[in-house]
Amino acid sequence: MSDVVLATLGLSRRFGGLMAVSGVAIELHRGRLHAVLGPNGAGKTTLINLLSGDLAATAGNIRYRGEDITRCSADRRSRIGIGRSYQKTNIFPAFTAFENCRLAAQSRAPRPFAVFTDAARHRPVREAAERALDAAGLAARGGSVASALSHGEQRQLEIAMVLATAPEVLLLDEPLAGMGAEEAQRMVGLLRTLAPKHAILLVEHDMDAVFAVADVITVMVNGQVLESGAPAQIRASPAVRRAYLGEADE
Amino acid sequence: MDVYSFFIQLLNGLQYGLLLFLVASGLTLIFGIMGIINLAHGSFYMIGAYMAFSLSTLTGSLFVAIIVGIVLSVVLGVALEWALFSHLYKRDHLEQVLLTYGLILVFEELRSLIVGNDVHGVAVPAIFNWSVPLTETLSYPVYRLFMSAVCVVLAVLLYLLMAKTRIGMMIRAGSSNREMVQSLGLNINLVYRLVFALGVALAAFAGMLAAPVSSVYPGMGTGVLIICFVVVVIGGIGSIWGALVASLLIGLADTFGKVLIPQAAGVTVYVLMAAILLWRPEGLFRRI
Amino acid sequence: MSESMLEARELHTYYGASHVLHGVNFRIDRGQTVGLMGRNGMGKSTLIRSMLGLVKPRHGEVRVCGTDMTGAEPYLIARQGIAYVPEGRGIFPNLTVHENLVMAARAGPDGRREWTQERVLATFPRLAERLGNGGWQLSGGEQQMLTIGRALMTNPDLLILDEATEGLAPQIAKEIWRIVGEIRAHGIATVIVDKNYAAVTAIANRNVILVKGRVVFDGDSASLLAQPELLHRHLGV
Amino acid sequence: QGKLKVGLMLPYTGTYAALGNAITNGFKLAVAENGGKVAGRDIDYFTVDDESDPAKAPENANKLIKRDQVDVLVGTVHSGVALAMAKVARDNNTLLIIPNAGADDITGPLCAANIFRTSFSNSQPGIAMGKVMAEQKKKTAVTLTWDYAAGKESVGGFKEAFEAGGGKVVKELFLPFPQVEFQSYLTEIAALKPDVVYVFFAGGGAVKFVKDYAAAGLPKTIPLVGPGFLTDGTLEAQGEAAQGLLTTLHYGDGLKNPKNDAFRAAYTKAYKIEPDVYAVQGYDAAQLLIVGMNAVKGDVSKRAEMVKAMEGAKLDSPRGSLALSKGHNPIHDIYLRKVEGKENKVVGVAVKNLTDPPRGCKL
Amino acid sequence: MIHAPERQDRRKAIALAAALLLLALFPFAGAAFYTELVTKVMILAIFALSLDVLVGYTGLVSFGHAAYYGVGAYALGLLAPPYEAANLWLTLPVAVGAAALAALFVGAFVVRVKGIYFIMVTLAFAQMFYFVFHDTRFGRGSDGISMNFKPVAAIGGFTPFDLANAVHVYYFVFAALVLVFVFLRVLLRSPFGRALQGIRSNEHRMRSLGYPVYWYKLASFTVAGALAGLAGYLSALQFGFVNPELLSWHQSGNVLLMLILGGVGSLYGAVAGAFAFVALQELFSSLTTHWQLLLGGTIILLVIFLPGGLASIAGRFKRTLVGEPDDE
Ligand SMILES: Nc1ncnc2c1ncn2[C@@H]1O[C@H](COP(=O)(O)OP(=O)(O)OP(=O)(O)O)[C@@H](O)[C@H]1O
Ligand SMILES: Nc1ncnc2c1ncn2[C@@H]1O[C@H](COP(=O)(O)OP(=O)(O)OP(=O)(O)O)[C@@H](O)[C@H]1O
Ligand SMILES: [Mg+2]
Ligand SMILES: [Mg+2]
Repeated sequence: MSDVVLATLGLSRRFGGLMAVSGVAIELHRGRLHAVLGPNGAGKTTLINLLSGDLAATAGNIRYRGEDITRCSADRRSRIGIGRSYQKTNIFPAFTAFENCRLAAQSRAPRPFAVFTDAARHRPVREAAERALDAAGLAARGGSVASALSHGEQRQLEIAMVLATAPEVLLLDEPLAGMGAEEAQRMVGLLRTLAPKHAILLVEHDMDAVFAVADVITVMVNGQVLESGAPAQIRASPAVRRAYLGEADE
Repeated sequence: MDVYSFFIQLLNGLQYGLLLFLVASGLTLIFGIMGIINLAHGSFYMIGAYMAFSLSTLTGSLFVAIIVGIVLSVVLGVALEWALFSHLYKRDHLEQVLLTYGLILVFEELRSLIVGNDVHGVAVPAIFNWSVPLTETLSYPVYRLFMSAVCVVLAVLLYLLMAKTRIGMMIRAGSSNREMVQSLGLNINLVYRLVFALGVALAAFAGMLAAPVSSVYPGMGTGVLIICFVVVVIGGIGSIWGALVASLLIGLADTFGKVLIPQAAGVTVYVLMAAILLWRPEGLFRRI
Repeated sequence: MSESMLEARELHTYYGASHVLHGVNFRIDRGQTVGLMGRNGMGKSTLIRSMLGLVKPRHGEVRVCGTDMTGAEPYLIARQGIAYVPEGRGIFPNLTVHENLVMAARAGPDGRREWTQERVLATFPRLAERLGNGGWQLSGGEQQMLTIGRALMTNPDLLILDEATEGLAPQIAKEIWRIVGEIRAHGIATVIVDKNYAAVTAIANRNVILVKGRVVFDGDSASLLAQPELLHRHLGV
Repeated sequence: QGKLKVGLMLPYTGTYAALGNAITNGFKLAVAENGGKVAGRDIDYFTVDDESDPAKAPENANKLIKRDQVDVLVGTVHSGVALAMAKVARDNNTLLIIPNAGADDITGPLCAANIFRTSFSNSQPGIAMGKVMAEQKKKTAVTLTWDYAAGKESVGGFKEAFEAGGGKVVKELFLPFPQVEFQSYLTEIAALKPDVVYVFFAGGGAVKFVKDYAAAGLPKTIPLVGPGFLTDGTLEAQGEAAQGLLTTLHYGDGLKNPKNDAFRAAYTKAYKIEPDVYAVQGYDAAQLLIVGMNAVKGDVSKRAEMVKAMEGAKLDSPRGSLALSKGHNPIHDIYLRKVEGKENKVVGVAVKNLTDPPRGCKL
Repeated sequence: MIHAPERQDRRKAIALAAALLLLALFPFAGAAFYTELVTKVMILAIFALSLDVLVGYTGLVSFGHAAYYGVGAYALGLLAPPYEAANLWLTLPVAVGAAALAALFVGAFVVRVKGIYFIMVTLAFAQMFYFVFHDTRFGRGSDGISMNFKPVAAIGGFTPFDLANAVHVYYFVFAALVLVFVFLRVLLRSPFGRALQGIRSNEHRMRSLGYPVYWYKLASFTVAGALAGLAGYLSALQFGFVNPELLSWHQSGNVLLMLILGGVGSLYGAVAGAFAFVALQELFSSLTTHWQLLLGGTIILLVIFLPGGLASIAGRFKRTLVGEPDDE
């Protein structure tokens, strides 16, 4: 299939005696939003860390557009188009929200090592940053220092920064966590508009949101894939209900 | 080198290493566990040594001097923490470096104002004032062996304190999130004050214990500080065991370096350090 | 008449130059469950932190169990029997799970020891499996469980949950709501900040809505649910 | 003629502060004995604390020469600082009198018409001790010192004289300055079993070495000797361990001559403490200056005449007689001293009128 | 309100021009000693600027920066032939290059670690260099090297200025300071400079945004080392003497002190800090021989009560006069 952007095979990560991720095979397609569900500690974040290069795999491989990137560094992966957000907010606390995004966008500028130009003058970078802020609903707070944003606003900024790097693959680790109901809705809308042109991997515990946007759902338990399929199939699966959604769920 | 000298040199190295450990353990306690960089640690060592001198002249007994000295250094530690260091927990390392750098200057000058710049000796307590003959020419002072034993005992106690007691947990928790410790209803300020005082007391104790063999002289604190830095760097910050292993390594490297490659004796420990960092950038052990 | 556990009177809090709380009055009585709601950045966490002494309010008064404790050290306030689960988790990454729990263990103000390590581990079996692991090695949800478990270990009279279900799987989130119900039965008060307003209103006696640092609603769940336009206007649902 | 500007560049803080003070006291005592004036001119002192830091030396010397425009510069203790001072003094052609620093080079290759020394050169005590040990029929020796110029020069002097007298230095040990962890060297010395050990240490290092040496039980079989600095000002701290040590220096306790008796009485009266060798050196620095000034009647611009008078000076020093060599270095008796109680008792003259060979001096 | 920053900018520009003019005319005041003193201060300012790149902009608190200063100085000391003058245009690039190389070597180790550990490792490596010069034959030992001749600035047969002349040295150093300042100013505003500041704030996120953090930090460490080497070279040139104390940790401590005096993370601050530091030193040492006590006490008070350095005084003053600005 030509639209597979990122694919893993037998991907595993061991922490001492614990297989946090074990033998996971997953495919991300352009234009498809792929949600990963699972109980706490199932290995979802670890999976994202493996894909983004924050952690090295102990076994298995990762292919990005046909190229093996299993041994690539995190920064290289980001440069070739794999962007991620963090479950635990990870921003530049001392900078303004805008500068956070500007730095993110700058990493895509043609010459990030450029030494003799004024960074603030670079139009395309500035515009990319503004677009990202706007998309995440933070346009009004661009001038605020990030550490002075409330928890929920910081979560929004977290997403804005990924957007600013204009990645092809988006790995989103609980983007809705900490956001209020309205912001969450807005984010769902954003995901919908992004989905057609990107390959998105979404880890989220907000079931309403997941079932509203996901094209494919994979459920992980104890590091392994329990089941994978269309939302309807997952919702109906007894194994998934038992392991994750809870017996009494609607 | 014949086997005999080899073993004596080995003993020299271990004994020197253990003394280093005594100073470095207090350093790693304050640095790694409380998260404060304290350059004045060497000054506490120096203060300890001068206390051993003044108090033992006054009281006539090193042991009495040590007991009084420990009390005084705890008081000093509490006072310093209250007046200065308690302002530093939220600041960045740069300011900690500078404040403690300022303290070094102050302590060094005060020392010169109060006790002058003379070199002093401290008598070895009578019960330890003898030597075990090793060869027909060389004998080994028993006091040095006693010092080593004290160091080993302290190492074990410190480890137990940090790793096994609730106080130890609180200290470590405080270095990562003071606010949260407070929210749990624990008085972290008090704990930190005491731990800081403990660190000061450890350094001063090392100074007092070492005073009879090292004698007491201006600038003795900085020399010790630097080598203890290397100990902590090699051992990994915040690790008591790391400090112990690194101290012994340095003691041995220094001793054998002087004998085997005298031309580069000053740099052997640094070469050792670079080699270890190349292999393990964060030191041999990290944290307890 | 019910006795006040924690109370804020006319609280004004600033962060540097920015004025975040504008004269907030807030009160929670012994045994009550109160939901605190509002959009992102409205001052919910600031209110909580001001009451707990973690931020110093510039004007106003904080009363704990009836005594004025404005500006008191946070640990003194906590010792009155208040446990806090902060937003964004506040575990000690350099301590193991076991140590995180043990160091918090404390009898309640009345000498109660209902929550022990065994009970916490029984409630969150996932933690039992990770007991010897360092805090930094836990998954997000596991950290959240640990924070809640640790708060319970202090056997509080008042539990403050700031976004405590963030990152928890639906099953576990449900477990949290069950625990809140259960401890309420034992007379323990709770303040809940959570984006799942349905779950909050279902369990809370009272709800308070904050908008830009001002209280715009304070009443019971029934009257809140009876005013959907309020919910829509202030919470966006 | 206005006041004579004298720049005192000496250590007033740090390890050598006591030495700096003693030198200053000695200098001022000599001036006071001369009626508080030099060749009829009052004196304006400019003092700078050199902190024994060679890195700051050029700047400090400049401060005195360029800012304060002193007529004569006096200093200092630390050899490194003195070398830097000598350089600045040469560049500016300022008269410099060195009251302590012993670096051989100052009166060797770096000697100059305007640079004088009233103390000693590092190799002098070493030469004297080497000669004494050779005379005592010691066959082998081991030397140990810090790896820096003063130590190497002292050991060099010892080796030269000892080997000239028929002995043999079997091993020269060095350790980095200012390390004081000696244990491995003691082990080494015990293994080599020489007839005598010559060491150069000062201050804290000297105290620690002497004590460690005694604690290792070595003095029983291998006597320890050294230059006077090994036991000067450190006996209090060394205590028992130092008893009986032989050292060589140009001064000592119990030295009997009328000048010394008068000097000691005056010094004790003026400063309420006993003088030491450093006070003597400071005293002689002033004496030398007075000789030069008197020869030109206080007119410092007559430099050549002044230098000539100073070169020819025969000073009546508390140490005995003091003359200057071609390189402007002292020619004086070196005494053999023995530690008795808290004193470095003079037990004899090791070498009379010792002048070290003026290597490399083109004066 | 809108115009405030512009007005501030204008005021800054005027102050800067005045300072430049003052420095440019200073030697004409004719006080030889003070000309040399200011030369020294300007050298220290270059040194402080170089460290600010690390501490203020990259967030790497190096406590061993004197090592590169010393390497630069020693490069001249070791290269200078004993009986003739060295050539400036040959030795200067070698000195800067040697310092850069030393920084590159150390940086390769140390930029992998963070926080307190970084501080300690940089110090330990600086001590290693210290002992290389202090204890080995190569470094000629603890007594240092004194150079008999100042380097000459001859290009072919033409000698544009005379480095034996203190006033010429002054202008040479002045030019170097201005060049370094402008260079850093441009550098730190460039995308590269911004990236360094990002690393200071959150290194991990920089990496996941696609920045090769290690290389950025290493580049920063090397540039800072090279500039420190330049300062060291100039100091050796001015005084004609080098010794291991140039690399001592006191030197590293002093330059950190200059930074905090002037305010970390501002190029003006670094320069002002160097002036303030020397002024304090001169002032205190003229008051008492125990001036280190005063200096130490000042440092302590400064850290506790004036965390932003001297630069923050104006702001504080304004705040106490006008009160906290309210956003309402
Ligand atoms: N440390 C701080 N410094 C400055 N301003 C802050 C700080 N923390 C929060 N603020 C500001 O105070 C306001 C209230 O923040 P608070 O964290 O109380 O909001 P919240 O209601 O808890 O929001 P959320 O639901 O996003 O957690 C926000 O506008 C935020 O930007
Ligand atoms: N560095 C580590 N060392 C040891 N164990 C780890 C480490 N990181 C994660 N783990 C463990 O691996 C398991 C999977 O963690 P992961 O963070 O991937 O879970 P998750 O699916 O994201 O859960 P959550 O929904 O709670 O965020 C957990 O049990 C966690 O404790
Ligand atoms: Mg996760
Ligand atoms: Mg909040």
